[in-house]
Amino acid sequence: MSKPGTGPESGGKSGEPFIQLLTPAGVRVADPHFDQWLADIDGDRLQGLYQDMVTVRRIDLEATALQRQGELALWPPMLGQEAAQIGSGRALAPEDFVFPSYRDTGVAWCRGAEYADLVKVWRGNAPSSWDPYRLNMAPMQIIIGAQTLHATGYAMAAKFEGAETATVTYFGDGATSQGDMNEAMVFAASFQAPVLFFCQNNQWAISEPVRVQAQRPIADRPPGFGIRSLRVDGNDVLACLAATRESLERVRSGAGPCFIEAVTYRMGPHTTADDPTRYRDPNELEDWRTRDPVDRLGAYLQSEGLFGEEFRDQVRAAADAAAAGLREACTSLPEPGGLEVFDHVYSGPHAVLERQKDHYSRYLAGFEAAEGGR
Amino acid sequence: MSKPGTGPESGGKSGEPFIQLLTPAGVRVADPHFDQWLADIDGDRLQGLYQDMVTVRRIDLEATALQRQGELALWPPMLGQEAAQIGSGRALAPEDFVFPSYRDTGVAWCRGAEYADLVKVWRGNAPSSWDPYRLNMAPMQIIIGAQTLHATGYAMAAKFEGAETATVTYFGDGATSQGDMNEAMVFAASFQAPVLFFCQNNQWAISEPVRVQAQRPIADRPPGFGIRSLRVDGNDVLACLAATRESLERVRSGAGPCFIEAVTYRMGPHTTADDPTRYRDPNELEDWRTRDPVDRLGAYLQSEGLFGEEFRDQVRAAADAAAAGLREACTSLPEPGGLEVFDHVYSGPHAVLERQKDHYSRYLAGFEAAEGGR
Amino acid sequence: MTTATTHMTFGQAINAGLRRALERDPKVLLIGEDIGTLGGVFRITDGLQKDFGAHRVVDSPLAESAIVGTAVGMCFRGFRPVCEIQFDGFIYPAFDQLVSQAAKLHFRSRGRVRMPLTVRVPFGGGFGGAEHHSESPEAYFLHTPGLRAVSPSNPQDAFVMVQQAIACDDPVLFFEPKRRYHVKGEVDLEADLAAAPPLEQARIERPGRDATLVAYGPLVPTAREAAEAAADEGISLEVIDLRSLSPLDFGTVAASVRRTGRLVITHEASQTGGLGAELAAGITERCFYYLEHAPVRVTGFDIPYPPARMEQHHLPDLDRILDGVDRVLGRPNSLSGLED
Amino acid sequence: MTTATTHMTFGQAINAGLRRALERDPKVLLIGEDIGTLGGVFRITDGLQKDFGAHRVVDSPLAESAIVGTAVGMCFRGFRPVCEIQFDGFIYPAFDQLVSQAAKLHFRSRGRVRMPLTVRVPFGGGFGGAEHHSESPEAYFLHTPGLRAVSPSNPQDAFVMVQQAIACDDPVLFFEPKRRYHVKGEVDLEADLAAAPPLEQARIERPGRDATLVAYGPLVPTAREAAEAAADEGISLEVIDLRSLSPLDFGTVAASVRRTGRLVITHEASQTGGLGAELAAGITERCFYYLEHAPVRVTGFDIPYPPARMEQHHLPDLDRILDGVDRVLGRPNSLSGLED
Ligand SMILES: Cc1ncc(C[n+]2csc(CCOP(=O)(O)OP(=O)(O)O)c2C)c(N)n1
Ligand SMILES: Cc1ncc(C[n+]2csc(CCOP(=O)(O)OP(=O)(O)O)c2C)c(N)n1
Ligand SMILES: [Mg+2]
Ligand SMILES: [Mg+2]
Repeated sequence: MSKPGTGPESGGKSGEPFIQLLTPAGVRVADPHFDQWLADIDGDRLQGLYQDMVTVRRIDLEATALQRQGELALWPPMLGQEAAQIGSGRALAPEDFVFPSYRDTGVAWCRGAEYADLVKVWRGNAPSSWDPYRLNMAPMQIIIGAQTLHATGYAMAAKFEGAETATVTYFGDGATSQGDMNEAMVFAASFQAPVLFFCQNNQWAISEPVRVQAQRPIADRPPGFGIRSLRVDGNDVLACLAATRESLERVRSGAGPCFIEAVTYRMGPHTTADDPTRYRDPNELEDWRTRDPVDRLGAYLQSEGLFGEEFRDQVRAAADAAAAGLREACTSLPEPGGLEVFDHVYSGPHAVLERQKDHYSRYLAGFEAAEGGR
Repeated sequence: MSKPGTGPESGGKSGEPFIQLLTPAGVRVADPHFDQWLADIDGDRLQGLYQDMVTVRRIDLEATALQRQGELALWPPMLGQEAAQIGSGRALAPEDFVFPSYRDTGVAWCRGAEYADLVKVWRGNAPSSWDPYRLNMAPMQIIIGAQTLHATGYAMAAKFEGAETATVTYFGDGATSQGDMNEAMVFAASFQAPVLFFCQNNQWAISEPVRVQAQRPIADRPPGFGIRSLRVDGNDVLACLAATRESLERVRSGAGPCFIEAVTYRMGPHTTADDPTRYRDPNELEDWRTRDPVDRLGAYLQSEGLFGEEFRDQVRAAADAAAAGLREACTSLPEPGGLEVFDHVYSGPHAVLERQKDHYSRYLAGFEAAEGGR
Repeated sequence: MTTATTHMTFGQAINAGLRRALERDPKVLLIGEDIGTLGGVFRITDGLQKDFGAHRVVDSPLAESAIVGTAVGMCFRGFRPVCEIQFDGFIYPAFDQLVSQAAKLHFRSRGRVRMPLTVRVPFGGGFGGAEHHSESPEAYFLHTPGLRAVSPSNPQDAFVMVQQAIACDDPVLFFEPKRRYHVKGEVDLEADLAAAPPLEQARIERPGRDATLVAYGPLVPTAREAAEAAADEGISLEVIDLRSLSPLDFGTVAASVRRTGRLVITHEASQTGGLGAELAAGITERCFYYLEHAPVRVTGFDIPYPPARMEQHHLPDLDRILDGVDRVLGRPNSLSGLED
Repeated sequence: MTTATTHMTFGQAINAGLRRALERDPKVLLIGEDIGTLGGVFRITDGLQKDFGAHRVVDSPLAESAIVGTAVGMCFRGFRPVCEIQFDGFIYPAFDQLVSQAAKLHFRSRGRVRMPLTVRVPFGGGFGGAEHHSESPEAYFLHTPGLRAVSPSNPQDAFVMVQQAIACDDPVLFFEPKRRYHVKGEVDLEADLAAAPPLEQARIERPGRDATLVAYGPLVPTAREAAEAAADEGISLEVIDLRSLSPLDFGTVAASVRRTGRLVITHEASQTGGLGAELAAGITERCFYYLEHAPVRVTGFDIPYPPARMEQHHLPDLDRILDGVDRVLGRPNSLSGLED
């Protein structure tokens, strides 16, 4: 274990230790325990992780641009959290089930989300995107912390069925203050539920630094509930991958719930509606830029001779294609129809709602007739 | 520190250490840190603690009898928790403010509650009892865990005012599972609120043993939130007194919130409506009887030559007087009037409610006229 | 066709219904505080953990948001969880999970994720309970799209409806009139669920001509008694047991009101914004030209549920219901001549 | 008497009102997520932490139950806390503290403990928000005895009413129509609170003869526009701004309906069990013999708040309100001839 470079971002006292396998400069640090979880990560896979990270960063930037251009109503950038999301996301098995938060674009990418899936909600076309049963991933959650209970319940059910699947839930540092998140730990511990709590401590909950939420590192909290906890460098994709794999293995083997605090940084605004210059020191951002998760892996690839021009061209092309795909998918989303609001409120007939729908469709018809008549 | 005698009651693995100053046999154990907090506890004071404990036990039994006789609708016995409540309650200063739970009869006694105050609610005469500003004690709370937030907010306010007062909240082992209780720890830590969380781990939440709520000792949880925590033998009145005094001193001095887990045992049913034989092993109760908090102090008094006949007579007389006082206060409570239901819903006029009150009073008048006419 | 019925209490009927559901579908799971070893503080789940195991009848930690929230997660995996909220007044910590999650996930997922969640809530007062133990929170859920809510008023309905609620693919709040748990009745344990009246259908408890008296849950027996007392005075009341609180069965009530021209609604919950408001407004919309008098509400007052020795001054009873009937019939009563 | 008014936005008016309250009483304290350094996601508390300090304008951890629950505790110590709930849809985690604690403590303590708590809730839709960001939860609180609820519809009211809410010794839900935050108006910053209309009083926004149109918060401007449009067709609508949602000012509305004989109510919240139900039922009780038509409700549908590109199909707008007016006047419209 090594120490993070700097101060108040740690969610407690500065310099709290965490798991780091790749230094900010891209130097590989050996770790007797976690290295075994990277045994299969050869050059190709390393390059794959890099391409993933660049691609999701590009998707994120493109979505931000789409918002600026009025194509999206809002976008929550994940800029800076690529290692946490790709590292953990690539550790998951397809049959694992994920309960994410709104900022987990990178995780959705790993789960195979289509371009339209990434923007549909933010364009305001639909209340959620992907098919949860195709991706094995629940709709993203906006109510802070609520999904941690869903994950725990899903894991309890899986355990009661005797399945060897893991459930993973993603949430932020701010979410750790919510009652639901703490109740989720109580239930997970009590039922030894096969769930992994993955906290992206990106140092901020909108304008509030993590010290408002936590006086100790977040990873210190789960052990008091009887939950095994790791603190990892969330800008180190290898540490995130190894720690998640290791934790998932424990979870699947029936050793009970696990918790990971990935120490990372939200390099962008909270959402495109936010203006971080109102509340945070620009030096802090500069400082974190020196620990950029993408550059870091790039430097390591370089040092390993895996960063040739051909590879870089391929990465660039993949990112360009993703950006173009995202834009195309976004702007060609069909407008929802007026009566769609009545769909799926219930799984079956509901007399009161049907009457409202009937009345509204008559109203719309009458209205259109009147408009047409003008 | 010494070890508790036995197993699964500890809220985690058996034999977790706790602070004990008086063994179950009544032998005084020296403690380099906590003894200083008992420097003023001379023979008189020891006898006073004993008399308190016997008196509240007697009150508790009398209330149970009153319930059996139909004078009370319900009663939640505190039998077995006398040391936790008297030890901590006698450590409080009058200006400290207490946010209790429903089972804290002993604490209310220490705060100066009158007999009627102890039973009014359970007779169904009033929604709460004492004047919170006379006792510096909030109405007892029934919603599990809710009062821990009130205490934290009160403490925050006191701190913002610059007052050197401590706020204490009482709750059970079951309450530690509630979101509110965990949020209270988050807020208390974040604002370094001068609040003491006093958990009476009486091993049971109605029919559920503490292991349903917690996989680790409850006292292990607060440190992860950045809260200083002690685990004490809750059947040892001296340990409870010393630990509470010590914690309150820290709290008042601005050192931040503290937490105490008092390991005790609910020797009776959850309430008079409960039948513990349905869910708990009678041997467990027998085992805990050997650690009875009252007998323990009695044995110590005996060994110190403080348990003479005169003293015992005095204690008996005090307990008899309390029982008689309680019964008298209970049975002479005036019946509430019919229109009282409309009082105090709001602090000022409320047109809709006044209309309802007006209608109902006309109804009552008409009804009485009709009844009278028969 | 002869059906042998069994004499049992309301509480036993729910127990029997839960047992059937557990037997029929391995995905049915019960979760709540004290429901396992103890069988619940009302013994409604008595014996079920013994027979189905601790993984089907689950004693949960003391946290209502988590009880509902984990059940929502179980629904994702195809389970049909049945949560018990120990008393009405303890449902509020779970409000967010009910209103923002259970109620919305089917809509949010465009029908891909089903929420066949049942939340059993012993509700209502009249038994001398302590604070938070006698509340009637149903209107909160009536106002929440995506939820359904029902309340049985007799053992037979309790037995059938709890199974229907569990079989329903939407989240259902199942309000159990706790002060009627000990009422006995005949229950047809072989009842064919498919042939039973649908969950969302009200029932005419007693036909009548002069006014329609609508009740649900704990006040249905009281309404029936009121109708008997009124009959002695020559007034013929049609008593309707709503059964479904959300959606309301306006069809059944409106048809009755079109016949009687008068509507009295009674519930224990406080009046303002209660179920009675919706029923009155909805029936006035549908039956305005049939109404001879404004619908009358006989309900709890707009006060926190009062202490036990005051509750008789809050709860509608036979006399207050009859007073409401007088009012709707324009018979002189305590409020006669009042302008508002 | 000349009063100089200041031109400012709705949001600025609330800010000015909060500032006054903070200046006037050292026991006033603001608490919520992001309200300090950032000044709130809507900048309603902009500059207040800078001027009053971090102990008067408190950035809280991310937990709504705790925001309200600690505020309840502060009330015990004589504080007058003002909580900000960041968006309407985030109030549900605080439901228990609001409904079981804030609402009941004055009653529970027999008047000994005051709960001068204000809970500011930016509410309503119409601005393209994401899920949970456009809700109208007011009916839940209307149904909760012990709480008050208000909603201003213009900057002047916003300025005065937020101060009145803070000065009120009961818990007040203060619903801010967030899509009107940028609307400008004249505000009399010297307004005498004692001389201002009481918090619980509705206001006749525009007098009229043919029908009474009741709105509150975000739909008041829409109702006014509807009245203007109707006037073009020769229909005279009396527009009432409720201002107080709990208690409802039945006196003002009933007096109007006795004149017009017709009532239309509009709100964004879903219909079933909404505020409109209570208003319709209560007015029907009080004005039955004056009513020419059943009260008409023009409201959001009984659906979860839909995504941004569908919201225009959920929210009442000018045309839907006018359609409701046609209905109440018996003019032929889309629903003419329908039996129910
Ligand atoms: C229950 C609830 N309260 C408030 C909000 C508003 N809100 C949205 S994101 C956010 C901050 C979340 O911070 P964190 O958990 O650290 O996640 P991050 O945004 O940093 O990824 C807040 C307060 C919400 N969505 N839900
Ligand atoms: C929110 C809430 N849920 C459930 C209950 C019902 N209930 C009353 S006491 C109790 C057990 C409490 O256990 P614990 O916190 O250990 O306190 P103890 O009764 O042992 O003193 C339960 C579940 C309640 N009062 N409040
Ligand atoms: Mg964050
Ligand atoms: Mg306990």
